[in-house]
Amino acid sequence: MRVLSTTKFTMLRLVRNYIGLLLLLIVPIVMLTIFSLILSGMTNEEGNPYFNETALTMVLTFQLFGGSSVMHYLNYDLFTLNRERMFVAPFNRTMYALSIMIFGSIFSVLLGIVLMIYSQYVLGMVWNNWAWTIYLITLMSVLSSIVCVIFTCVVKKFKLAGRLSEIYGVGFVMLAGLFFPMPQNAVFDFLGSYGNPLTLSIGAVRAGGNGNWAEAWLQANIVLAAIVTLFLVMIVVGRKRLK
Amino acid sequence: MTIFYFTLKRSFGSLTNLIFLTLAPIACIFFPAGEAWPALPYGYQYFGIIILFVAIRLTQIIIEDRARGVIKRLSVAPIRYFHYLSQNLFAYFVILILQCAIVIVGGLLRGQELYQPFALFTLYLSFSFTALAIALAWISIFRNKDIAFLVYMSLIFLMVLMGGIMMPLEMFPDLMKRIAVILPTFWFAEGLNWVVYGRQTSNFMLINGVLWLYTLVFLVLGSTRKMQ
Amino acid sequence: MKSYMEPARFVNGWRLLNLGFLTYYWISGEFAAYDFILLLFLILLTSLRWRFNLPAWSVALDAFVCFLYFPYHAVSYYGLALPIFELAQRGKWLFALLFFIGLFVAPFPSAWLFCYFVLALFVGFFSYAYSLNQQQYKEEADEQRKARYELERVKIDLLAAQQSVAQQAELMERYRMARQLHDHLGHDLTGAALALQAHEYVEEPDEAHKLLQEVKRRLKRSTLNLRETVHNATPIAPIGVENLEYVALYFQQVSISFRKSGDLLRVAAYHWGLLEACLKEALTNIARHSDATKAEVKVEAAGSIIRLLVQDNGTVRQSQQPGSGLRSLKMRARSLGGSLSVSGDNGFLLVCVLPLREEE
Amino acid sequence: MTIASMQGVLKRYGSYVALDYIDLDIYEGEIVGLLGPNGAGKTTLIQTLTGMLPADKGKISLFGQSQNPFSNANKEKLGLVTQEVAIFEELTAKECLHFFAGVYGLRGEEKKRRVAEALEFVGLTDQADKIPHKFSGGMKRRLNIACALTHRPKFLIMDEPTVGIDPQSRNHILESVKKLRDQGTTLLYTTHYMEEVQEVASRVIIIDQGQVIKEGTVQQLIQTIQHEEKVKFDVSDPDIIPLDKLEKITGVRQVIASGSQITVISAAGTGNLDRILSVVKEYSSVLGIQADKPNLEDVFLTLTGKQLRDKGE
Repeated sequence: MRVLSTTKFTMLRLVRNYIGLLLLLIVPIVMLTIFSLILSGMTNEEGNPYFNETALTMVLTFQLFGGSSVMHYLNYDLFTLNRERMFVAPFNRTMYALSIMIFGSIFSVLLGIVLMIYSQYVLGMVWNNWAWTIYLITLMSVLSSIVCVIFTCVVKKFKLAGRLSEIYGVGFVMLAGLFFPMPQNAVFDFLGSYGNPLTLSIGAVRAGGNGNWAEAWLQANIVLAAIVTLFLVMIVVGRKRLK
Repeated sequence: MTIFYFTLKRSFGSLTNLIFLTLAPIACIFFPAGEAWPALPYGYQYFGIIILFVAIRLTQIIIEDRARGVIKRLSVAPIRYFHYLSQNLFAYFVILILQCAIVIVGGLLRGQELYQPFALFTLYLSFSFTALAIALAWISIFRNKDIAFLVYMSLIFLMVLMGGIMMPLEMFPDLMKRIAVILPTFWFAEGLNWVVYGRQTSNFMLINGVLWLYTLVFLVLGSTRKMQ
Repeated sequence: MKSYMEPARFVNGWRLLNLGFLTYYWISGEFAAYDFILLLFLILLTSLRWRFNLPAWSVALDAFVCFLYFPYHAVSYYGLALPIFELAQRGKWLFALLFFIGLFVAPFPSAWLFCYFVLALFVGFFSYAYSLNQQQYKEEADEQRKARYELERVKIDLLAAQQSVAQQAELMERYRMARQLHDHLGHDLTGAALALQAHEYVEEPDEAHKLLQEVKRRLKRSTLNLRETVHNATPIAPIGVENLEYVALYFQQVSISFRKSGDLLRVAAYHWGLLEACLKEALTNIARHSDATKAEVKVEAAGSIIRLLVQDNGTVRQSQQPGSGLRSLKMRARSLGGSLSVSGDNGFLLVCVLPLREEE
Repeated sequence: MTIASMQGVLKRYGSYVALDYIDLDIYEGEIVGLLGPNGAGKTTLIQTLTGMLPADKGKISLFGQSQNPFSNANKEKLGLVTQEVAIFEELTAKECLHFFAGVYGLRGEEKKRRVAEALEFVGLTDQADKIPHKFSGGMKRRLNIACALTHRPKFLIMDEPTVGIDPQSRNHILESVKKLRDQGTTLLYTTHYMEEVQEVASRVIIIDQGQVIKEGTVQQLIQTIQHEEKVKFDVSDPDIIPLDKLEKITGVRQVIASGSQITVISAAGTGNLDRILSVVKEYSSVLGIQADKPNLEDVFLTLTGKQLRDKGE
């Protein structure tokens, strides 16, 4: 497995990508801290701290952007600067692409877990169900990676692909109604609930916390289904592009 | 006026910029109104954020000039750095004025409740210049425009959040409320509040004055000539 | 001196700290939002000072703004520390004392305020003295450099003069030897040759024998003369390239490969003197600073130049500033119309090139 | 007349001395090649000479003025071709030129004429209305040069104008440099490429560690190190040439035969080559001759033991 020998370096690249770390780790940490300061002592109707909800949203929201580094590496290694070198190298490029994707996702999940740890042990909030939350984080991060890979493969201009991935992230946050309420009609309702991975995963964690496991699994599985579908799409477009 | 003219031309040069510069304010017009908060429609509450983004986007030209060596070239030309800077800033300001005008006029045409449109326009203008000055100071620290932009994005988010544009300040604990005052975004939010509830013109003048003070400070900080 | 030790940074750092403190004080106190404008003014003035060199009287603006805010909140009293610092930092600390009046006006216990003022005064005065000293040192260093360059120029002239003297001496010595050879050997040898020629024509054996005796005597004398002349002229110490080889051979610390090529006899003695000094300096340098195990020494005479190259296989990056030894060697090389260059980028490398005189 | 001169100029970055009491004169009408390895102080020298950086000590004069050498009047006579390709990628070639012409105070018809002239000069007239984004490296470099020509500078500084371009464009640029010289422009030319300097420069200044270590015409510099000539002959019958006879010719140091090629190393001097050639011709016909003469690169290497260019550059 020649691809395996590259994984160490993929990981190193991710860890040393300081700008990425700044945006996906430091910024959320600062924001969590600020939110915890702002919302300290406030509770919602059920008596849970308001901050819990926010922290959950934040952790999952940042997963939406987790695919960007995967995208950059893929573009750099397989489509632009390193393209020729990789092309003549005697190893399986599809597997390499996949390994970048997997490690990018794992890294993103790790960042998410760091955020959870930070909010629990420093900011003093309590995560009800770690395993279930991490599962959802993983789903979100994989989804984001897949979406980004699809963008990279489908759109010729990388800059445009980058913009699209930002729109994917910001768009779903907006559609979830986190900035301001969305207009009330069927399309926006759907995109603000079952058509939105962010709301779905938030809903799944929330339902899991309330003990409503049927609902929780339903919502999580919708995300999973989206992942499976998009994964197939990704393989089709990816093969086309890698040839 | 060569530099002014060409800065305008370059700002509208690329398609993405064109879309960004025209669509962003137009989109703002169509944002819905909030229920309890904010009193202004969301688009008008959040237009400050857009101004901040537009400002850093526009000032990219300066950082590009620096990276490409145009500044070096100009420093050998019979022209002072002050001219270069002022004409650039003037061009950006013209663009921002246009955007503000689009937002206000569009809102009036669409029948959005803007309370005191003229005051709102003034506030936007003042804040535009503050945003430009901040962006100018910001890019003077960086060499790479992408990094400058990305880091600034997170900074904007924090400023906006802590300054009370995204969440009402009343929710904040005392300490946060006091820290908020340091940020220019707080004064912008104050201004928005005044547009809705304010009566005393002197207060509004004061708010604008503070924004102009910020502008001066950041202009001074950002006006250093850097070659690389 | 490292750049973070520059007094300007120190001053700006203090200004920043000061503003930071005022902001902190403002946040922690119970002051109205609009009072923050005072701080903004102070920040503006300070940033102007950072960017431009404002005149000392501009502190009146700070003081005035603070004064306006006296009735409203305590930060304005602490704000006076800024003008105090600025004045002290410009050496006008007596004027700075004026602002201590604020202590008596303050409507609150002013012990901490006093402390703060004194601190500002002290730091300001300290940076004043610091920058003054630094200025002075810089001037002094510049003067010294200038003086050194002038000295070096004089040295070049002297060395050139010395070189011409050496050249003269060599010529004179050559002339002396020529004359000696001519005077003594020449006469005897000519005499002997003539006697031999005569010998061919002489019939009488006695006469012939006498002539041969004469030839023998003359040749003997000229041999003696020759031996003496040569003996006087031959130096006992190793000279020229041998000397260089000798130096390289007896160098203990690293193993040295010595190579020479070209017509080394054309190299004048004063060249050898410089080359030997260069080699010694280079080897000392290698021994002292390098982790090298091997060194290569090449002496090449080719066409119109002689070139000495010393290169070691060390890996330690050496500092760029040449020591005084190397500097004076550089001067000497330059005075001979050649050049000496040293680099520490990739092991130690010394190259000395000297022009050879055309054959007269 | 001196166009530009530096006297005892000292420039420090903190403790690091970048220019160490530099003395330098550039006279009207000459092309001065400025050489030096990376970090020798070339860029600092140009930046202080053009007033981008203030000098710590010393006197700089431009166009005979040392009181205020960087006045606008003087700057109008000065041109700089930057090391970076300092053009706008969003604007067309023509617009780029209009921008810089405007900065230099040209207006109206005259501006149009000068821009057209500059485009013509660098051979980009056909591409005038295209965006330089899609230009080749060489075309960008040429446009970069044109940007400094619209105001017809009397003194033009070219800082590595030919980095990373194709030979064709390079030749074009070198031709332009010669044309400029013929028009009476004084040039200061820095580059890593020796061949260029050898081709165009009338005088060469070599700097290292912030000091001028050698200056003179290309010929003078080469003569300081020229000591032997290496001549390679391609001959039809290498076997019958008596090598020992060649070796006996005065001045010949070494004769090497390999295949059909005979290499003769001899002392530099007139007539050597002639004598060798006549001997070779006696026995065989000569198919080709190749003589390696030392170049500036060798001068530099001999003086400092350093390569002028890092390997691979």
